[in-house]
Parts: sequence; structure tokens; C-alpha cells
Amino acid sequence: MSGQPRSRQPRPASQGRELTFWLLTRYSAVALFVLALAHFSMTHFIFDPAEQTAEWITQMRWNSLALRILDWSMLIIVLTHSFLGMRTVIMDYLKGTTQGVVLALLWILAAILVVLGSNVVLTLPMQ
Amino acid sequence: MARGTTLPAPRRGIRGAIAYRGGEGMLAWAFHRISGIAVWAFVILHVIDIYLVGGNPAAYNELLQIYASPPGRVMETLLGAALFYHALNGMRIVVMDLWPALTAYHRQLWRIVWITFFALGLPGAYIILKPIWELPK
Amino acid sequence: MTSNGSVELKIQRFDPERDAAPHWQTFTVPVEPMDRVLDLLTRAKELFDGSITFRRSCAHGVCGSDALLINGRNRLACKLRVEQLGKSVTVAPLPGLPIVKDLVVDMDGFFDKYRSVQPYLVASPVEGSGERLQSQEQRDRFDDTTKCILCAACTTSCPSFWAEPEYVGPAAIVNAHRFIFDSRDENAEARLDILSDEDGVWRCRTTFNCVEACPRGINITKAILEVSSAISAQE
Amino acid sequence: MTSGLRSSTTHTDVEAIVVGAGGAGLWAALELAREGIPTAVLTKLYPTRSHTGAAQGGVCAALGNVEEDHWEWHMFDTIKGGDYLADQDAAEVLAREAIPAVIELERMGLPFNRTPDGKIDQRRFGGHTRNFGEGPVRRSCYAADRTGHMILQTLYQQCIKAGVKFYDEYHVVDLVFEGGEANQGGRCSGVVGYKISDGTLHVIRAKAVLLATGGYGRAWRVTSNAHSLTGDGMSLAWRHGVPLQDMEFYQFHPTGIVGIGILLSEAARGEGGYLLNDSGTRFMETYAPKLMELAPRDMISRAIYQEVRAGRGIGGRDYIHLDVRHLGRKVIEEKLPDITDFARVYQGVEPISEPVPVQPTAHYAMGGVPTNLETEVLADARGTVVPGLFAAGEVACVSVHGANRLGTNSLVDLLVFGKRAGIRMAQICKSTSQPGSIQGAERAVRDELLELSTRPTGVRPAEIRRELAALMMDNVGVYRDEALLGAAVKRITALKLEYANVRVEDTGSVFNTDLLEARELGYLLDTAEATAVSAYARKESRGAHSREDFPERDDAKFLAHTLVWRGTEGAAASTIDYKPVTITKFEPKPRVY
Ligand SMILES: Cc1cc2nc3c(=O)[nH]c(=O)nc-3n(C[C@H](O)[C@H](O)[C@H](O)COP(=O)(O)OP(=O)(O)OC[C@H]3O[C@@H](n4cnc5c(N)ncnc54)[C@H](O)[C@@H]3O)c2cc1C
Ligand code: HEM
Ligand code: SF4
Ligand code: F3S
Ligand code: FES
Repeated sequence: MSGQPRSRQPRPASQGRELTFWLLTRYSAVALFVLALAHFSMTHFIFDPAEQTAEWITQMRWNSLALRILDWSMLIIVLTHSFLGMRTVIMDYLKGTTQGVVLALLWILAAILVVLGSNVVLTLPMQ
Repeated sequence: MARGTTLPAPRRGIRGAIAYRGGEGMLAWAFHRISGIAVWAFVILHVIDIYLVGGNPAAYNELLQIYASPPGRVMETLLGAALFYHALNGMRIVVMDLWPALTAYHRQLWRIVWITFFALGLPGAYIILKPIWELPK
Repeated sequence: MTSNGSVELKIQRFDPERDAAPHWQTFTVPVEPMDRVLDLLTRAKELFDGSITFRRSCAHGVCGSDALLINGRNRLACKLRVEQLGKSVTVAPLPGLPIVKDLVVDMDGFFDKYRSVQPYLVASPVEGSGERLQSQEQRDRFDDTTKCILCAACTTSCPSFWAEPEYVGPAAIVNAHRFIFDSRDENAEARLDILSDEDGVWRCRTTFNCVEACPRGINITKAILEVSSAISAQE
Repeated sequence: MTSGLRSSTTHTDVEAIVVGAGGAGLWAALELAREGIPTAVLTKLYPTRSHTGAAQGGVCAALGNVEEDHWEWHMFDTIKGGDYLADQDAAEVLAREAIPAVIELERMGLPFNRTPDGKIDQRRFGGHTRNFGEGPVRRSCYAADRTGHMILQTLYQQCIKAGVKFYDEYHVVDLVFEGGEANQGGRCSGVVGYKISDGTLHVIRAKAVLLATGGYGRAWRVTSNAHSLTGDGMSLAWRHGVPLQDMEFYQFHPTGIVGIGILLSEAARGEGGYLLNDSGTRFMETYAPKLMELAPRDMISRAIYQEVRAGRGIGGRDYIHLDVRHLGRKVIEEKLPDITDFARVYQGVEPISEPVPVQPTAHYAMGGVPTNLETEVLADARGTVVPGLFAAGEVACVSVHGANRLGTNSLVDLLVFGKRAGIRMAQICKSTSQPGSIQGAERAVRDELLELSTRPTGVRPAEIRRELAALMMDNVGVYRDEALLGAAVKRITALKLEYANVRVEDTGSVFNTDLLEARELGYLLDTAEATAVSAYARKESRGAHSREDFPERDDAKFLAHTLVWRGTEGAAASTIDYKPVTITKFEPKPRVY
């Protein structure tokens, strides 16, 4: 056992970080309730997956600036929400240095996904 | 504390959760976590495949064939189910966060989650799966 | 009263001076119609093995000594009738706390957390010889959370606590709530601050195990969420 | 060979020791902390597990928040309720100081129920009257149906705030005296505590030691008392030459759950519940035609016994019915939630549709360790103070309750005298020097515990405990007479001999409850003996003590407190003395309601 459990030490005043994360999870959840479900409905109910080839997406969906902005914001919100969620899961089940390492990998992965996703949604030329 | 003896490790973490006979709330949480992780895993995949739309359209289209195949559709249906459950239960949580008094009705809210889940989810699943037997092979 | 037959009582045993790990022992214990699990334990101790160890005092659900994991759920042994459990009763110590011996767990950490939320009234002195005034509505605001008997059934039933033993836990939050929402108290801010750190209220995932375990019927989750809202309102 | 204790002993010095963390102990600790006296509070239970938490009814103080009230009225009710055996100077202190004590509790944060104008709300309670007995008065301050719980929590919280040092789960197994035992002019100089979690002994030295260990209701089979109420403080003091006072006065509460004794509060009758015998008759008509079910506790308990004895118990058995069905679902669920809950959980009875089987249950010790108004323990009838030793709460006998305690007055007793104890101890600590070394003071008790925990064969403590409890129920219960009491004294003496052979099965030193329960049985035997011996000697009926062979109160001979000293080990011969009752304002009158 290393030192005293945290509950016996004087607790440092909160920096408000946990609150921010908590609120972010809730706000993003509400946004996703609309965005993600709409997205899923569009890709699965309105159109059939089979129709949505790469050409179709670039020509039909991303030909509209509005739709691009929508898709991009959804990307950011989903990544925020789900990576914050995974942070919780990891902090629950992994402890000590493992936790630190896995969290670091998690944030790297998040950054890669932001770059990859933004890259295609934002930089692909309009037709 | 007993001197010279190590205390046996109490049941904690996932093992504790499996051993404990929780109620609806615990099930709701377990499903929420599992579905959240599942959807997160898919999101990773999805961002990568979307990247291919710009990076390598041919590869994307090949992947799409897998998504549109019968096993792919079953997978998409499960994904939809996870997302839909997670979204509905997520709203159940958010609603209680906003109005703590609603915690007294968490079981009722949980029932509403499942009623909605099946009422909208079954037709949805039908739409996604229909092509399996309708499209020409 | 006439005897009602017997039940299989399965007890998790652990003697730190002999055993390397906990093990199970089963006793066939005679049972009377109105017996509670505490009566079974007491009888097993009296009839079969004096070394069976558990805490108890009031025997009617008001002191919080004998919260145990009974047939998979946290319950007060003195408040649970055997007849509601059928012919086999399984008793283990509260999950998530270090075992001292048999059914006795080390509660120090639990009480440390309770103490960490400053569970006492902080208020400036009043003039005169009379009481502080408080309306019945103001009093009702925190009535529910004054019922807590610190039995730890809630905290040790919480998956978040199992996952992170540093989580301050529902019991401590309940007792902080009792003061945060007391119109006479002047220290809410400090308590909200304590509860907004990494191991504070945010760890609650609305699992409701705590509410189901609470022998006093406190709506703990509601209290926790009220504290969360108070924290976000404060920032 | 392992045994229940470890060889190491820890020595600690403080200035004040409080044994017990119920209402009385906690308030004393708080006063000591306020005075900056280094204090150790030892308690065999976590403080919040103390039995003060079980009290529901309320705490009386003549605040006059809802109607006119005066402390003199409260004082009178207390004295009359106690059948004029209460010391009137003590009753005056109780009634006067109840008022600031309750106000102070509020200021400490106790969540009392409130009147419409925001003050502490008050309600009626049995035996508390307006203008010296004219009619009921609203005097009981309450926090829903958990006043005791809130008192315990609030005091504990304040102790945390004040940084009081607690020794949780330390069982005090002996008192230490220097210069002889209490009856030889000795001074109490510390205690020996047994740390339950590891079996080590802790010798703690101090200038002032307070006993606040509560009652001994576990001596009876049917009792409202916690398993832990085994008379520890009384017995330990008794073993060191302190007499016990008025032990024959033990209160039986009329409405306990059959067989297990859990209390169904007086509120059931306050709201209009009936007591019915086997033929469905409200039998209180015969015993108290005016007050009926609201007669004092001792009277109703006796009436129930009479009914049972006449074969009119339910089905010819030893209980009667408490019937609230006519009050309707709304009243039952809203005003009597505890009773409803208890009846459902513990009897499987639904009070809305069925009558609830009840019987008298052993409840409260009016007697105990004799003290003066400053809570200093007294060694004899002349009022010689035992230096360094104090007592407050149910363990003590000041005496404010006389021969029968009124509802709510026990909580008042804790508050008023717990506080007084703390204040007095602080004074003593400031004006005296630390007693001499008490190295080795644990030797005697170590030998006792070792002997007890290593005896290879013998009877189980549970067998003796069961027999004692049944004996006390049958022979030293609500009704007593010479034959019953004589037999009881004899049997208890025999049980004490058998006790010398009990065998503890658990030989470990970690959390050895088997050993401690055996030890507690020894305390119970002591207090039971003191009770039976005192009851045998008091040849009159007064308050809770009803002798069928002496049905009248006899002020000429027995308007006096009993003091009983323990005989030497193995001998039944206890010594008895009497000391006069202090009468200031109210001349004894027949007690009619
Ligand atoms: C069910 C019930 C309901 C009641 N309702 C009311 C009511 O409504 N109003 C009222 O005025 N009174 C009521 N009473 C009576 C009143 O509650 C008690 O008399 C009172 O609480 C006793 O308090 P205390 O501080 O003396 O001791 P307790 O609260 O009993 O505490 C005893 C303390 O001593 C400690 N202790 C004991 N032995 C040892 C030892 N050997 N070593 C270390 N520590 C030890 C224990 O751990 C505990 O902390 C009720 C009693 C019961 C049983
Ligand atoms: C679309 C992709 C989504 C992903 C990948 C995702 C993922 C996750 C993950 C991993 C968690 C953590 C679970 C835990 O802490 O146990 C989580 C939590 C949460 N999710 Fe989602 N989620 C998604 C969508 C949604 C939607 C649409 C909603 C609601 C409308 C939602 C609401 C929530 C809420 C409220 C939490 C917090 C749960 C808690 O703190 O107990 N999520 N999510
Ligand atoms: S909140 Fe309920 S379960 Fe938790 S400690 Fe308090 S009484 Fe026990
Ligand atoms: S069980 Fe735990 S997760 Fe929250 S609702 Fe209760 S504290
Ligand atoms: S023994 Fe007191 S709560 Fe069960």
C-alpha cells in the first residue's frame, strides 16, 4: 500500500474539470440524440446502405455545405462524447500506470480520428 | 486492523458487478456501458471508412459491399439496436439529471425506454433487414 | 411458537489468523416462523459454532450494524425475514470493503469518507436564548436524508464504488446533502467543492443499487443528483 | 495455544475518559472538547450504533412553543410519574435545564419539526400535563419519529467538528482504581479497554472517567433493548465497590412485539388505539376507567399481566391485541408509520386489517450507578463522592425518574446530565493532578480474560444467558412476590457459579465476539442479581415495582432509595442500605391518574 487513501487526505479544491466533463457528456448526449439518430435513420431507413457508394456520398451528401457542417459537428460531438465516456470506463477498470498509458493512447486515438474525419469532411473539394 | 495479517481482497470491479443481484437500474447501467463501448468501437471504424471516401473511394465501395451484405446488415441492425438503446437510456439519464424528482419513477422510465425501443426498433430492423430476402441474389 | 423446520444457512467464513482466503460453510439451522436472518445467524452461533462473527446491536433496523450481502443483495439482517428468502440463505460480508473476519468488514474507510464531507452544521452564532427559526417547508427540504443510519449498504452496493474504492459514495453524499439543503447551514459551498472533485458525485452512474439497498428507504439517487445540480448551478 | 487476546499492552495518558458514545457520552465529550481537555471516548460500538438512536417519541422541555407551559409543571409530572421516589432537587434540574439543552441541540443543527411560525414543534406525551395534572400538555419536542436518532447523529456530528478522539470498537473491560476500591476511599484513575479488532489491551489513564454505557435490558427475554445493552458500566463499577441504586425499578413498556420485544411506540395509543383481550374487550375499562389505554406504562403492563393470568390472553397465550383498525388506513399510514412498518416486517401482521399481538417488554432501568447532581458517583448513603468517577445517562441514577420514568424523560436525562458531566469533569481535570502510574493495571483483567478464553471445556454462554433471561422474565418481571424473588436470587447465584465454567469457542484474537459476549454475560448476571436482591428487599409496591404480597405503597418504610453492594466473589451476600429521598416542593400523595 502506498501512502494514505485519498479520502483521508485533505481534498484539493475542485478545478471544475470533472463538472465540465460531466456537463459536456450531457450536452453532447442531447445533441446526439437528435443528430446520431437522424444520421442513422438517413443512412439506413431513407436510403439503403447499398446505394451509398463513395461517389454517391461525395456527389449527393457532401455537395451541400450545410450537410457538411452538420456531419462535421456530429463527428466532433460524437468523438467528444464517446471518448469522455471511454475515459470513465477506463478510469473505472484500469488503475495505476496502466490507466495512464491507456488514457494517453485514448487521447492519441481521439486526435487521429479528429484529423482523419475532418480531413475528409472538410477538405474534400466540392463537386 | 488485524496486525500481521493481510485482509482478503474484497469483491470489486467487474467481478463484484456480476455477483451482485441488482435491479433494473443496474441492468440499465450495464447495458448502457456495453452499448456505449460497442458504439464507440463502431465509430472508430466508421471514421476510418469515411476517410476512405476521400482517400480511397474504391476501397470504400468494397467495404460498403460488406456492409450491405446479409451478415453486414445483421451487424448494422445490432449496431442500430445498441445505439438506439443507448440513446433512449441516455435520455432517461439526462431527464433525471435535470429533474432529480423523476428518480422516483426510474423504473417507469426504464419501461418507457423498452417500449419505445421495440415499438420503433422492430420496424427499423425490418427495413434494414428486408433487402436480405427482397434483393435479387 | 412452533418450529418451522430448518433452512440451509451458507456463511462466508474467514479467520485472518488461520485462513488464506474466505471460504463457505453451511449450517442447517432450525427456524421459527417470524425469524429474521439475524436470528438465524445468532442461532447458528449459539448452537453450532461460537466463532461465527458478525456485528449487531439494536435488532430492529435502526442502528445500522448488520448490513450484509444476503442472497446477493445488501440488506440489514435484522430487517429481513427468512421466510422471504426460501429454504436457503447465503450470507457474505458487504462487498467492496476489506474483510476483518467472517462477516465483519473494516468500516474505517467508509467513516473517513463520511467525515470528509464535513457532516455537521456550520452556522454563525445566534443572538438571544431562543432557537433558530426554520419553516416546515425548509425543514422538509432535507428530511429524507436525515434518516441515514450509516449502515453502508448503499455505498457497498454501488458498482462505481466497486470500480473505484476512492469514490466518496452514496452514504457520504446523502449526509452532505442533509446539510447542503439545510437553510440554517452556511457551509454548502465548501461541501459542494469537496463533492465536485474526481471522486465526488460525478462517479454516480444512476445505478439505483443504493436506493434498493437502503433500509431507510432514502431516495439516494435523487439526493446525489440534487447535489450535482447544485454544483453546476454554483459554477 | 491461541487465546482471545494478545500479549502486548498499550499505555495512553489523557485527562478525561468517556466510556460510551450514546447521547450522554457524546454530550459530555463535546463539553470536554469545548474546554480543551484531552479526552478519549471509548465505545464498544461505532458511536452512531448506540441505542439512543432507537428512541422515537421525543424529548420533553417546557418551551411553551405551542401552548403555555412551565418547568415547574414538568418537574411535578416527573416526580408524580416516579411515584414520589425521584429526588426533587434532581427533577428540578432536569425540568429547568431541559429547556436550554433542547435549544442548544437545535443550534447544533438538530432538525426538529417546526411550528407554523418556525419554532420547535411540540406534541403530547403520556404523563406530561398542564398545571400540575389538569390535562395533557404539548411538551415533547420531536424530529418526526426519530428524535433519538437525530440526537445521536447531531451530537456525533458536533463531536467530529470539535475533533473529539474516538476509540471506536474498544470494549472497556475494567476500571482502574488507586488507593483502594471505591468503598475504601479509592480514586478512579483510568480504564482498561480491549480493542475488538485485534485483541490488544489498552490501559488509559485519566483524571476523570465517565460511565455512559446505557442500560441492561438484555437481562430479560422480551426486551426493547439492543443486544449490546448488557449493563457493562453498572457491573464494572459494582465490582469495584460502587453500590447500585434503585435497581428494582425496571420499566416494562406495555406494547412490545410478541416474543422479540421490539417497541411499538406509545403513539399508537395516543392516536386512539385499543388494547383488546381474547374476547375482544377493551380490558383497560376495568383497570383505569378514565384514562383507559392512556394510563401510565406500569399500570397498563400490570393490566396485561392480569388478563393473561386470568386466561384472557389471545388464545389463552401470553399476549393481547393492540388494535388500530378503526383509525383507518390514512391515520395508520401517516401517523404511525413506524408501527405499521415494524408490525409488517417483524410479525407479518397488517395493522390496517388485523390487530397486532403485543406484550410488555423490558425497556428502561430507572436505577443504576448513584450520582449527585454533578454526576459524581457516590460511594454510600451519606453521599461520599468517588473521586474521578462519573456516570450519566441510563447507567446512572441521579435519581430523576424515581420508581417509574415518564416517556421522553430519558432523553432529557441524557442531555441535561451528559452536559453536566462534561462540565464537571472539565472542572475536575483543571483542578486536580494526574493520578499515579497505572502500569500493570490490566493484569487482573488480563488473567480473567485469558482464563475465560482458554478454558478447554464447559457450558456455552448462550445457555446461561437464555436461562437468565427467562428467569428474569418470569420471576423479576412486572409482578413479583417473595417466593418468585427468593427463587430468582437463588437461581442467579447458581448461574453465577455455572458461569465460572463457561467455555468460549472462538480462540482467535481478531474480533472475538464470542469472548466478549461471554464477558457481557458476566455483567448481566451482576445487574440481574442487584435487581433481584433489591426487589426482594423492597416490601412495598411503588411505580414499576409491584409486589403482589405487598400491593400498597409504604412511604413510612420505603420512601427511600435502595443501595446494594456486591458480595465478594462467589458469595450471594450482597449488602443493602437505604438513603432518604430528597423532597423539596411536592409532598408525596397517592398516585392516581
Ligand atoms: C426502543 C427504545 C425506545 C426509546 N424511546 C425513548 C423515547 O422516545 N424518549 C426517551 O426519552 N427515551 C426513550 N428510550 C430510552 C432511551 O433511549 C435510553 O435510555 C437512552 O438512549 C440511553 O442513552 P445512553 O447515552 O445512556 O446510552 P446508549 O445510547 O445506550 O449508549 C451506550 C453506549 O455505551 C457504549 N458501551 C456500553 N458498554 C460499553 C463497554 N463495556 N465498553 C465501551 N463502551 C460501552 C456503547 O457502545 C454505547 O455507545 C427508548 C429506549 C428504547 C430501547
Ligand atoms: C452515437 C454514439 C454514442 C457513443 C459512441 C456513446 C458512447 C458512450 C459511452 C462510452 C459512454 C460511457 C458509459 C459509461 O460511463 O458507463 C456514454 C455515456 C453516456 N452516453 Fe453515450 N454514446 C453515444 C451516443 C449517445 C447518445 C445519442 C446519447 C443520448 C441521447 C448518449 C447518452 C449518454 C449519456 C447520458 C452518458 C453518461 C452515462 C453516465 O454518466 O452514466 N450517448 N456514451
Ligand atoms: S443512505 Fe441508507 S443505505 Fe446508505 S448508509 Fe444511509 S441508511 Fe444505509
Ligand atoms: S448505486 Fe452508485 S451509481 Fe449512483 S445511483 Fe447509487 S450511487
Ligand atoms: S442490528 Fe441494528 S440495524 Fe440491524
